[in-house]
Amino acid sequence: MEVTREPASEFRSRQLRARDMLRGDLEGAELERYVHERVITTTLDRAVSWARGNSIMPATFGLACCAIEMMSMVASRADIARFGYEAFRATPRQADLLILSGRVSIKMAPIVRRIYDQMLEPKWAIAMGACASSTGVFNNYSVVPADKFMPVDVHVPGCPPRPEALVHGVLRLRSMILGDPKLGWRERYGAEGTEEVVGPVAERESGPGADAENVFGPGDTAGA
Amino acid sequence: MPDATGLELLAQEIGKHEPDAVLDTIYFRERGTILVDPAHVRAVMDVLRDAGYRFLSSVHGVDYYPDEPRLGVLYELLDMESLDRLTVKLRVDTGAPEVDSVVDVFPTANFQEREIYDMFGVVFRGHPELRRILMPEDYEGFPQRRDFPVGGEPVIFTYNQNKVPHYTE
Amino acid sequence: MLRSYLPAIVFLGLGTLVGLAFATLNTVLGPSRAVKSKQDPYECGLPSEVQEGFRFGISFYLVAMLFILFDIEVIFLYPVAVQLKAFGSFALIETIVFIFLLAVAFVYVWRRGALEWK
Amino acid sequence: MSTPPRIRDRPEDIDLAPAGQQLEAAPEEQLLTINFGPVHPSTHGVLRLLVTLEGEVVRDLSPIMGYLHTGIEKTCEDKSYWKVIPVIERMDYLAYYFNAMAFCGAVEGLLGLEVPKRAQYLRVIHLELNRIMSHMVWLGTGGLELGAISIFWYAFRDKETILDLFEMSSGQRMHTRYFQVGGVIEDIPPGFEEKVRAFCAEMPRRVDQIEAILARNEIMLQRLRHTGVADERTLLGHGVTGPLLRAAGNPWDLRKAAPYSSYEDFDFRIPVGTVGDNYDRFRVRLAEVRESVRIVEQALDGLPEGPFMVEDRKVALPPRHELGTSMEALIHHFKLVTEGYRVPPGELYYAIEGPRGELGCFVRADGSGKPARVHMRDPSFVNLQAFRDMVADGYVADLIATMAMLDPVLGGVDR
Repeated sequence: MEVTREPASEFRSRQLRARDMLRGDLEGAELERYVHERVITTTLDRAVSWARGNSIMPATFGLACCAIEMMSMVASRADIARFGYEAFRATPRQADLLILSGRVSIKMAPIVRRIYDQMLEPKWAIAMGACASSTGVFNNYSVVPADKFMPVDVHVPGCPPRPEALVHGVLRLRSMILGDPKLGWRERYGAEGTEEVVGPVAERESGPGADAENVFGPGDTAGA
Repeated sequence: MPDATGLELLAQEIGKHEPDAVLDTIYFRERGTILVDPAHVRAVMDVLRDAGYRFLSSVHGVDYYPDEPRLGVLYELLDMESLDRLTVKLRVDTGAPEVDSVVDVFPTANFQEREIYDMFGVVFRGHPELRRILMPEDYEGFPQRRDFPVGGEPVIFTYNQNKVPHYTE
Repeated sequence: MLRSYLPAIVFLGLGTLVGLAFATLNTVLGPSRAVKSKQDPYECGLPSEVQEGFRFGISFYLVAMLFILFDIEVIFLYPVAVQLKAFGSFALIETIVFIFLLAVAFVYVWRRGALEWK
Repeated sequence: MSTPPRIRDRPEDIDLAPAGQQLEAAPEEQLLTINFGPVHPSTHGVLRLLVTLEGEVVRDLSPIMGYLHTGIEKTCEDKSYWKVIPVIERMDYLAYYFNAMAFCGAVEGLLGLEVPKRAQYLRVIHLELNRIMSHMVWLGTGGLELGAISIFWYAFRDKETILDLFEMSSGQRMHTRYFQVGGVIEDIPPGFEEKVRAFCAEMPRRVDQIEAILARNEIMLQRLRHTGVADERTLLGHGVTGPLLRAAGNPWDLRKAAPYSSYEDFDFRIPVGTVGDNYDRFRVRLAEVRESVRIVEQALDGLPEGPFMVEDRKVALPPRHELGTSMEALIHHFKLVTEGYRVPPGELYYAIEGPRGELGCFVRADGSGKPARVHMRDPSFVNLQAFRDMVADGYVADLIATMAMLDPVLGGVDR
């Protein structure tokens, strides 16, 4: 999902037109087009996703060292309140962003998945740090990367990533929400039809996930 | 730290109470270690506790993989008055990893013995609730033994791994 | 006669309208997918074993009752406090009697030990 | 069907006892066993407490851990000695310099290395700054639990200054891998001393500010005094060390009892509490921050000149400029970089004073380039055993206050 960025020239011309409009010397068809551009084109969807993108409530979900950097992201220096994200909710019912800050062990993975399921739609997930994105420094029997058990929208690299890096990750998520307001994560990742259908591959009907067969045999990853 | 002679005196004193408890004494880097027969560890702990080592700072397990008996349990004792540290070591075989628990003498050993059971499989007789503490309750195998694979993800960086069969073997 | 009540009715209408809007807007705009684990009660990430018919202790109800009792008392004081000068000294005496009556109730509750948590 | 007996008529049914006793006589109330689970704002990470409640009173509690078990000790057995340090630092993620110091101390003991004086002083400066940072994070999150939300911003403001100092001296904010077996990696850059002195001049005023806000605060006094009390005997029985034990009156501090890394050159006092309740723990930690500032100042004043790394080429990388000229330096460099140094067989337990108590590192070397066993004796893991005695028969609110003052770091507990 590529974030489209406006060419600089077009941005410059918009600025000039806004200045003319403010000075009041924009009339006739020019003024008509200007108003049309501003007011009419915002569909309800874009307005709602604008509101949703700017007021995401992360769930307090500190796992390990990245949680300390997540806390200093909320603190005064790299302040996330500038973008409306500082209301950390304790219960998954009121949160719509799950920041996986730290290493997820095999004992914790089912709990993280249950928290993610108990969050209300629309919900997003950020895998913060190398341990959540891949197993990072600890490639051993007890650490599970986040993508193995839940859909992750933004991976923030670093061990632990600086608070500014996490703020950048959150802003990329915001521009993603503004740009593509598809809400369910299955629509976002073309995973319709992969609802937990138990049974061998042949029975599943030909959805996008139908041909996904598990590369690792049972016991291949030795407990990962 | 008990110097070499102090260590020998301590070993003899234990010998008086428990005749064949002390198997060996090692003095390495100004640090004394007493190798104890697993059957007598409870009694030796009582003797050392009366001798002033009233604080047990750490209990940890070691897997001496190549040489038998394989599993070792180490008790780090500390005498707060005379600032002495002493290590009591015992070696147990994986066939019958049975040791008496010292929880009633030193309550601090509760969680640490559970961790040794969880990671090495040494069963502590008399422990109030000997179950797994760090791994999930239904996990098979003792992860920190030397023959347990480190595990982890076989990292594959090709995007068409299911098209090229047997890539992962 | 109706004219003088118009502001109150409009205010009531607007109030219910905004209230209803907040209640229904979520279900209208937001997507809803009933996943099984979303229905479960949230107990810090674990499946909760608390049975349905769990009876809370009596002390909770006791504290709740006392709170309601003295909270309503304060609510009655607000209209008086707002228009004290208009009512004059009559309202002052009336309020003192009102507070005294409830003070008697408070002392009774206090002496019976219902304020200490069991 | 006989008419039911009229309750009012029988005198024994009317009970005039004060309401308080009546409740006692109430039938055995239903005990609620509930998970104070891994995902809870006040458990400082992923600690799960299985709490049995009777109304508001905590009857029984059993901590369940392992939700952050990362198999660090198993991973260390698979790494060569100098690669173990980054893995070990991520264990107790609030005291990363202490983890590295414990491991380096153990390996230096096995190798019989003598760390140069300047390296010891640099280590002391970074250890004490890290202790202040760890106490500031405890203060910030502990304040959140007790409702003092704004304390979080006060405490994290000072934490950011310390992380800037770490970034200046070692290149990264957390898990800096600044300590190395035999000394430190890099000498401190010019200008670092002035910044640390400025911080040391400012920090006592910040602690005064925090104490002015919290120490006399009525809510804080109500929540912390005489709650979570634990006497010295049970604490010693449970193996508790650190600020919890010192708050109960026992001045046991490894920096004074068994001075390591030239702590004997500095004079500092050990704050000790009297009652052993949460308020004592709170004041002991704040006083420790002041003492650490004094240590850092003395260490800066007495910072000796000389090498920051041991001269022994078997362990220390030779400086870059020597590689061009001398053949031995090139061979040493090659040996160290490809395979790392080998430690003669032996076992050693090396204990230092971490921010939460005695942090010990047991290293067993089997002569190869990789440690055969690394075990970290973590203070939080042991201190959690005394948690049940502190909160039994107390209120749930005191459970949260005691957990805030216990300051467990789950990375160290689950290793």
